[in-house]
Amino acid sequence: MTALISDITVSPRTGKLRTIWNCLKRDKLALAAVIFLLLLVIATLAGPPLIGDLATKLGLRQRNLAPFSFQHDWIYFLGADTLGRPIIARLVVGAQNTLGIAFAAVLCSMLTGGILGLIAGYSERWYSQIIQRLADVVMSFPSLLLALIVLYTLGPSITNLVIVLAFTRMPIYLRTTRAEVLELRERMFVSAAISMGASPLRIVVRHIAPLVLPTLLTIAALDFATVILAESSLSFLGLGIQPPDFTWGAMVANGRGYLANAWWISFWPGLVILLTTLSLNLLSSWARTFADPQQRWRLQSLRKTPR
Amino acid sequence: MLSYIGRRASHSIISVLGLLALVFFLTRLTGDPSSLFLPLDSTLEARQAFARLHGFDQPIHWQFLNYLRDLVSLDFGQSVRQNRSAMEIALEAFPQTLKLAFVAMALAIALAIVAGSIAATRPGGFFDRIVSLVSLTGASAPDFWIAIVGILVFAVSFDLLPTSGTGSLAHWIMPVFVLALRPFGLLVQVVRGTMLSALSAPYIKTARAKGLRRKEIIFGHALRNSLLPVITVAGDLTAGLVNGAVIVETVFGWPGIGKLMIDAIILRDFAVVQSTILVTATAIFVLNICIDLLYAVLDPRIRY
Amino acid sequence: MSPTSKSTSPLLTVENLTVDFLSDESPVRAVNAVSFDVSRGETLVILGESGSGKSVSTSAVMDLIDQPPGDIVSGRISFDGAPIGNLRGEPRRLINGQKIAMIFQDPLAYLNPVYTVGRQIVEIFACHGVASGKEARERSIELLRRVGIPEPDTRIDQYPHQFSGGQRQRVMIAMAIALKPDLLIADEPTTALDVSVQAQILDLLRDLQNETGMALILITHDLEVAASMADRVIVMNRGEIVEAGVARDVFTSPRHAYTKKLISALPHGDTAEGGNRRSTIPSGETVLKVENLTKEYLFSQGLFGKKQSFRAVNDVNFEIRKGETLGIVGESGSGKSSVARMLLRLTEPTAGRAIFAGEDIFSMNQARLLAFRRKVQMVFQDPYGSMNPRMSVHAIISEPWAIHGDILPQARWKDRVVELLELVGLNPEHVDRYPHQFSGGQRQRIAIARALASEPDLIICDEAVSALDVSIQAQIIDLLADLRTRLGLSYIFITHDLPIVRHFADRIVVMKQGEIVEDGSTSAIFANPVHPYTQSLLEATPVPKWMAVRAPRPTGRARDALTL
Amino acid sequence: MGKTSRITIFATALMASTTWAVYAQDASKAIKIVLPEQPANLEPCGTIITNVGQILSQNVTEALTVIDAKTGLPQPKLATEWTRVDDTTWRFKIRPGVKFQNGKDLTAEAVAFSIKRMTGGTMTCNNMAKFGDRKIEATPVDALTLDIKSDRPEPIMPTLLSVVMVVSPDTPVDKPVNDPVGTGPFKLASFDTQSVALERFDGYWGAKPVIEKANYVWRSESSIRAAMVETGEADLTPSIAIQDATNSETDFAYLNSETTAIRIDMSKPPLNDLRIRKALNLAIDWEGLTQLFGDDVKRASQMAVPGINGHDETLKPWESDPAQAAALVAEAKAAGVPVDSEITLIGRNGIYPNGGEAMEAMVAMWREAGLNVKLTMLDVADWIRYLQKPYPEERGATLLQMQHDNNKGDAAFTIPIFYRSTGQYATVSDPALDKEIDTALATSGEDRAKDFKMIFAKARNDVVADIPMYHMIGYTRVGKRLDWHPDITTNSEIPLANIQLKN
Repeated sequence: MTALISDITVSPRTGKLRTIWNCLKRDKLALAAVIFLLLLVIATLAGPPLIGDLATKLGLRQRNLAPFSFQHDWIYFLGADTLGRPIIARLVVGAQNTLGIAFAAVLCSMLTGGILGLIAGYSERWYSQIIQRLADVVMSFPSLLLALIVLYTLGPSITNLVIVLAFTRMPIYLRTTRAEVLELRERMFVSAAISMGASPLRIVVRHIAPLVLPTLLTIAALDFATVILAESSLSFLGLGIQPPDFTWGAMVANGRGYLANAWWISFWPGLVILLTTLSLNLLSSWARTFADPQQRWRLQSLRKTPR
Repeated sequence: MLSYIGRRASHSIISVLGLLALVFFLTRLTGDPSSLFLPLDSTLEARQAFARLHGFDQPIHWQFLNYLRDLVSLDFGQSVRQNRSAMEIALEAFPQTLKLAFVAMALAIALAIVAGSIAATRPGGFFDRIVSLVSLTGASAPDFWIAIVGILVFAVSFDLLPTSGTGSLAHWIMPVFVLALRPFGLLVQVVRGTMLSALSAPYIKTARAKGLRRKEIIFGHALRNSLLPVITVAGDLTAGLVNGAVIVETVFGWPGIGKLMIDAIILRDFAVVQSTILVTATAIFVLNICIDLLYAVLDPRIRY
Repeated sequence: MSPTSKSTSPLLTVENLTVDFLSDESPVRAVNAVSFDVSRGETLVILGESGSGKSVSTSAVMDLIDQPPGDIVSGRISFDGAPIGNLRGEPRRLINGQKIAMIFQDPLAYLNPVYTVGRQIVEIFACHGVASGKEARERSIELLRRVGIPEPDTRIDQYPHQFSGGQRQRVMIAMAIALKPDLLIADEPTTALDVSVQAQILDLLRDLQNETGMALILITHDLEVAASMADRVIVMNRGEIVEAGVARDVFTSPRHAYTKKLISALPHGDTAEGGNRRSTIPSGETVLKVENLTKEYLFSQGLFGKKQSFRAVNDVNFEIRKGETLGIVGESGSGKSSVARMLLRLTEPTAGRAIFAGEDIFSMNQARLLAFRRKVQMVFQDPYGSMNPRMSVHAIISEPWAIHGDILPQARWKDRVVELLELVGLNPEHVDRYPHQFSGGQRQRIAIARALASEPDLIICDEAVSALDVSIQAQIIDLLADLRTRLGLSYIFITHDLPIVRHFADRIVVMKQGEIVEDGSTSAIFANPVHPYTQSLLEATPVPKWMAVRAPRPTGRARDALTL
Repeated sequence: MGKTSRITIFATALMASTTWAVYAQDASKAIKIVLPEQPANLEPCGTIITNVGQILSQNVTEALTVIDAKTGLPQPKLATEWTRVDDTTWRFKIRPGVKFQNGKDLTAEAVAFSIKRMTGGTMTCNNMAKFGDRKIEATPVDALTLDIKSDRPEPIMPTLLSVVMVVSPDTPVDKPVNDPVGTGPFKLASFDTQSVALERFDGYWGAKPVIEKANYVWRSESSIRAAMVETGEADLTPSIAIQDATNSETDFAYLNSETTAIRIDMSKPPLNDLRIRKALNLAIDWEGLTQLFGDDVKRASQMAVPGINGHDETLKPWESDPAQAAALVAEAKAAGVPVDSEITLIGRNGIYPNGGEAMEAMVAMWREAGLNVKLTMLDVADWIRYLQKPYPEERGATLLQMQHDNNKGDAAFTIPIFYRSTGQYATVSDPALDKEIDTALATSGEDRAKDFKMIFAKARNDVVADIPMYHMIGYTRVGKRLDWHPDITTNSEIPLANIQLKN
């Protein structure tokens, strides 16, 4: 049926952004997710200068201050943590690390996994085999062990945490890319390019990679959520980010001991993690629908012909 | 088919051996275990004696050769901390994790298939929205957080379930639930997505033209065809679960291999680390081969 | 079921059907105020090119349009006098499968890949409560036998992918006639099939109709198929019926301009030697000489099975001269595309030589190969598939220059792309568009422009017009012929459709099962085909029904013996 | 069986098991104890490891002596009396009529075997650490008399022997065991990956304990341990975090013999300057920091807890005086000390509850005082490299978070390690101090305590090699049906015989 429509509508580009916006408006959940993520990005970028050193300033006399109290400054509205630091300030500053780590890790794993996948998929040489075995090894290599090894040998730092997270997520991209390449390389336009004399490098870079990218980006959105959660699990086991640096995950992990009597310490960071990952999941689910020509109409305002 | 399994198995063996070698060398980069096994105030001589006793004083390549030699005779080494064969310890813990992972995955897959299929029949409908939101919310919260809150609510406040441990059926409920939450959330999305595309596949049109009942179309034709991607994702998640039950095992005091591994890692009980990785990696490779075979069962077009 | 009892009143009536497809902008009208009817024992052909809305109207009859995005704006559909347009659920099941059945263009996609064909046939008996278990299976085997599947009792347990294209369509037909429906709707049932197979399927449909007296609605874009089957014809264009009437009248004296255009585009429309597009330049020196070209595939059966070999191309020889067009004709599996792929070194040959400009293509090193690939270009069957969907027209056409740095300095690319677009008859303003924004014919023009960009001596066209509508086919062939004259090109034109090359190729090579069975000048082959296979190819061209009624086709049974 | 009925049965079974699980703990004489960590093994030679000692010590295995929690002095256990024969020899009288759990009699021979097993070097024995580099040798005199010789004068031999668990002579000499056989009131019933079970030993020489069975399980989360005792799933947990100790009826604080401190690496500038070291102590807002550990903790002025022979009660902890700290820093800076160079505070993950937060807080306070301190939190194995000699070459100026446990009654288990130049953790290298320490160690009686006090005072006032923080408090949660209170030994042992049941 859609084949029919696509043949009929040879529409010029009527503002791609506009189409996206129109489709977004139709899915209220996805719209809410986008708004939340935008606010988050703004807060992450603009917040820290406003907050200054409030996030690290001790207030030992207001330890575990309960939330929703109007007697203190607004910054204490969500309460204070175990060292009396305002949770709002910690959330905003922690967002930088949390999102930064997740972004860097996802980017690194996507790039390395993608490149290795392109090689493993397109080449039939011996190193293709090596890459695949490597992916197997990485897949079954416990991320916790890796975290510990890196923590020990390279020392605790955000960069090293990114390495750990990127490394463990890498095989997903590698395998997906390889599978896509195996399919794409049989496509006619690749044959066409070969017949024109294009080099393997050109084919991979110009013809195959741009088509793999959308798939990888969809995975990346989901992975972003996974990485945030994985990072918090590492913190729970004491293998994640180390003080004085902190992330939302570390905040949840550190506050877990207080769940019974000062729930807010781990509740608020847990909530923002939940909302962030939820937003990303909703958005990527929306994007899948949007990208699928068979399903995209679900996101469009369908105006019927009046009868 | 047989040759395919053989090829896969040989690939897996290569990978496992590579993994073991990698783990062997990398773990030994993480410091001398003797200071961890002995009390903090023990003397340097005592620590050297300990290292000598367990061969940690030898050059690392010698240690590795010894390890390989022992491996050939199926000796996986002794746990320095537990005074027992490391493999024995790993094999004792593994079934506990396997049971838990199996039940959690079975539950997650079954529920996801039901919920995802129903959601896909009315996309954008009320049920679809609720299922998406609930499943994704469950998959979006840190698991240890859910586990601890669960204990505080269901075990302490309401006194409905035991806090932790093993034993009765009731002990299973919370660990299984927590472990199943994330796979369920992700699988619902996968099932829903593949069902949606399966429902717009040409053969569904044929089925409708044949006058099949709606139920037969959805569960007989569409679902069967959307199982393949679901299996792929479920397989990956299961592999992750075998490795990643650490949190649940730690919180609920479940004596599984995840907890064993993390303890061994933190305390540098190298033989146990090696054995647990050997066991879990083998399990993952067997799982992958099983999944490939399952593909062939589910899709007659796939032949190896 | 007597075919005559109700013959006076139509079995199915569609009145004033209008269907929209909703999208973000205003709704797209797929079918506009369409009315038609069909009676028992009658064959109605709905003729139209892609996008004409011909499938939509019948989908509406069977309630196969998803609403939304589909939207039935108006229309009354009645079957046997009762309205069925709004039937859903159980009442609908009394119609679908039982009273009306449907078969589709691409049986591989329309059969569920994970179930045996047996299961899918038995299902019909079971879900309509007609038969179950052993009985249903027996009846299914019987059906398969009826539609001409050999060894039906073993093949019933096989999966769709284990059947050939023609057999799959037979299975579809078996499913459709299982409950002896009153009306069978066949939506492009033969489009993806070879001509010989096409004829068999059409015969089968005709025979079945004669047996059961059912009404048949045949949807097709193929005028010959339409002519060979139709009692009555309706011609659709852009969602509307432009002409309707008794088949003979419509074909012999079309009234509407669109119908006239369609019929004139038919390559077999005139059998006279005039109006051909063959080369006018006398043949020059040899451009390419192919000697003993052979491709052998090895595969092993089972775990310990011996390696078996299969010759896809077996000892093929031909040559082509400057300014000449060589047609390579054969059905699927004849090895014709393998020849093309080998000539471009997309696959490596097992044996043989191909001399191009004094050098063997198969022993070129990377540098020589690069130079060679500049001089020989290929135009593929599916223009959409052969272009990277993420590249703009500019990027697509200028790619040869990016690969071969010495053709054209980058500063001149833009102008040259415009020139080439004009050369192939496209609007140069469209350089920044993407392939999906063009129609099939336009895309093939882009592909030709790309092929011309590297200023080749030889262009290999692999089924270059097969996927296009008839009227577009003619345009593209005209373009190719024109370019040959102007640029002195040589073509290898590979096709399964013998008539297409009639007016274009100078010489024709007919291939079957990897071997050349006949070659010669075009006029010689058409005038006096020697090999039986060539004869059967020519014969397989359907004969209009009104001509065949008096003389039943004698070849029907003989052709069934042909392996599918 | 229909689908529905099967589901019903399943549900019923589920509910039945639920109720069963919750009320499993009946009022019998079996108790369940939940520990923070799984004991890796049950080797009696490793009872100084908390989770091994808490199960085995005084329950399965006993030593010749036992330390009195209040006085820090050794009391008779398997030995009834002892005398110092000469400078290097002690003579012990073994309690008669004592049987091992396998029926064997306790003899001087058996005790000598246990000592030899520990000191022989054929297996790794954690408890040996308490002996440092001392060499001892046991010789039976008769069936119930034992001479123990040391390579140097050893005034506190009876104290030292409280860590030597006496095991059956059937125990392998060269291999650690997981099925210890001792003389204690309980014997090991089972040990698997989920629990350890002890049963009352009826042939015990002393008073019969009330408890008949004890089951040990382990959960790493404090809140879950607390929850288990609260819901009645367990009867006792020896350790919960301060924030979980919210119920004054069940939760008891006890001084747990641990002393927390920050060690200053005195060899690296600017930490080699006394003013800076004093400033480090003065800059801390002690009152605020105390909030992290609860009101029950005691500020420490020295590395040994009260009750330890040698602890100086009169020694004052450092006061909080940020102004003076800043002044000292300024003064040092004026004198050319590179006060701006970076100092690394090395913390250890999970060293004690709220340890990480405390480090973060202290760093913030030091920064206020104008010192450039950076926090690095390390995993145990990594941290140990900085704790123990030989220290890493490339370490720079470091402060080290640490915790010292002395529950053995004598400052000899503390002072030489920290303040003698050969000490395992020492950063001090002062020959004069070494000499004073050697003298103190060889002294006995009143003078011994006086000498130790002098050394502690010197360390606090003149050397300032560390920043003593707190004598720590542990919290236990004790189920309502038990009558038991923790004391300073709880960190190393939980004698089941001392537990009474209410009603």
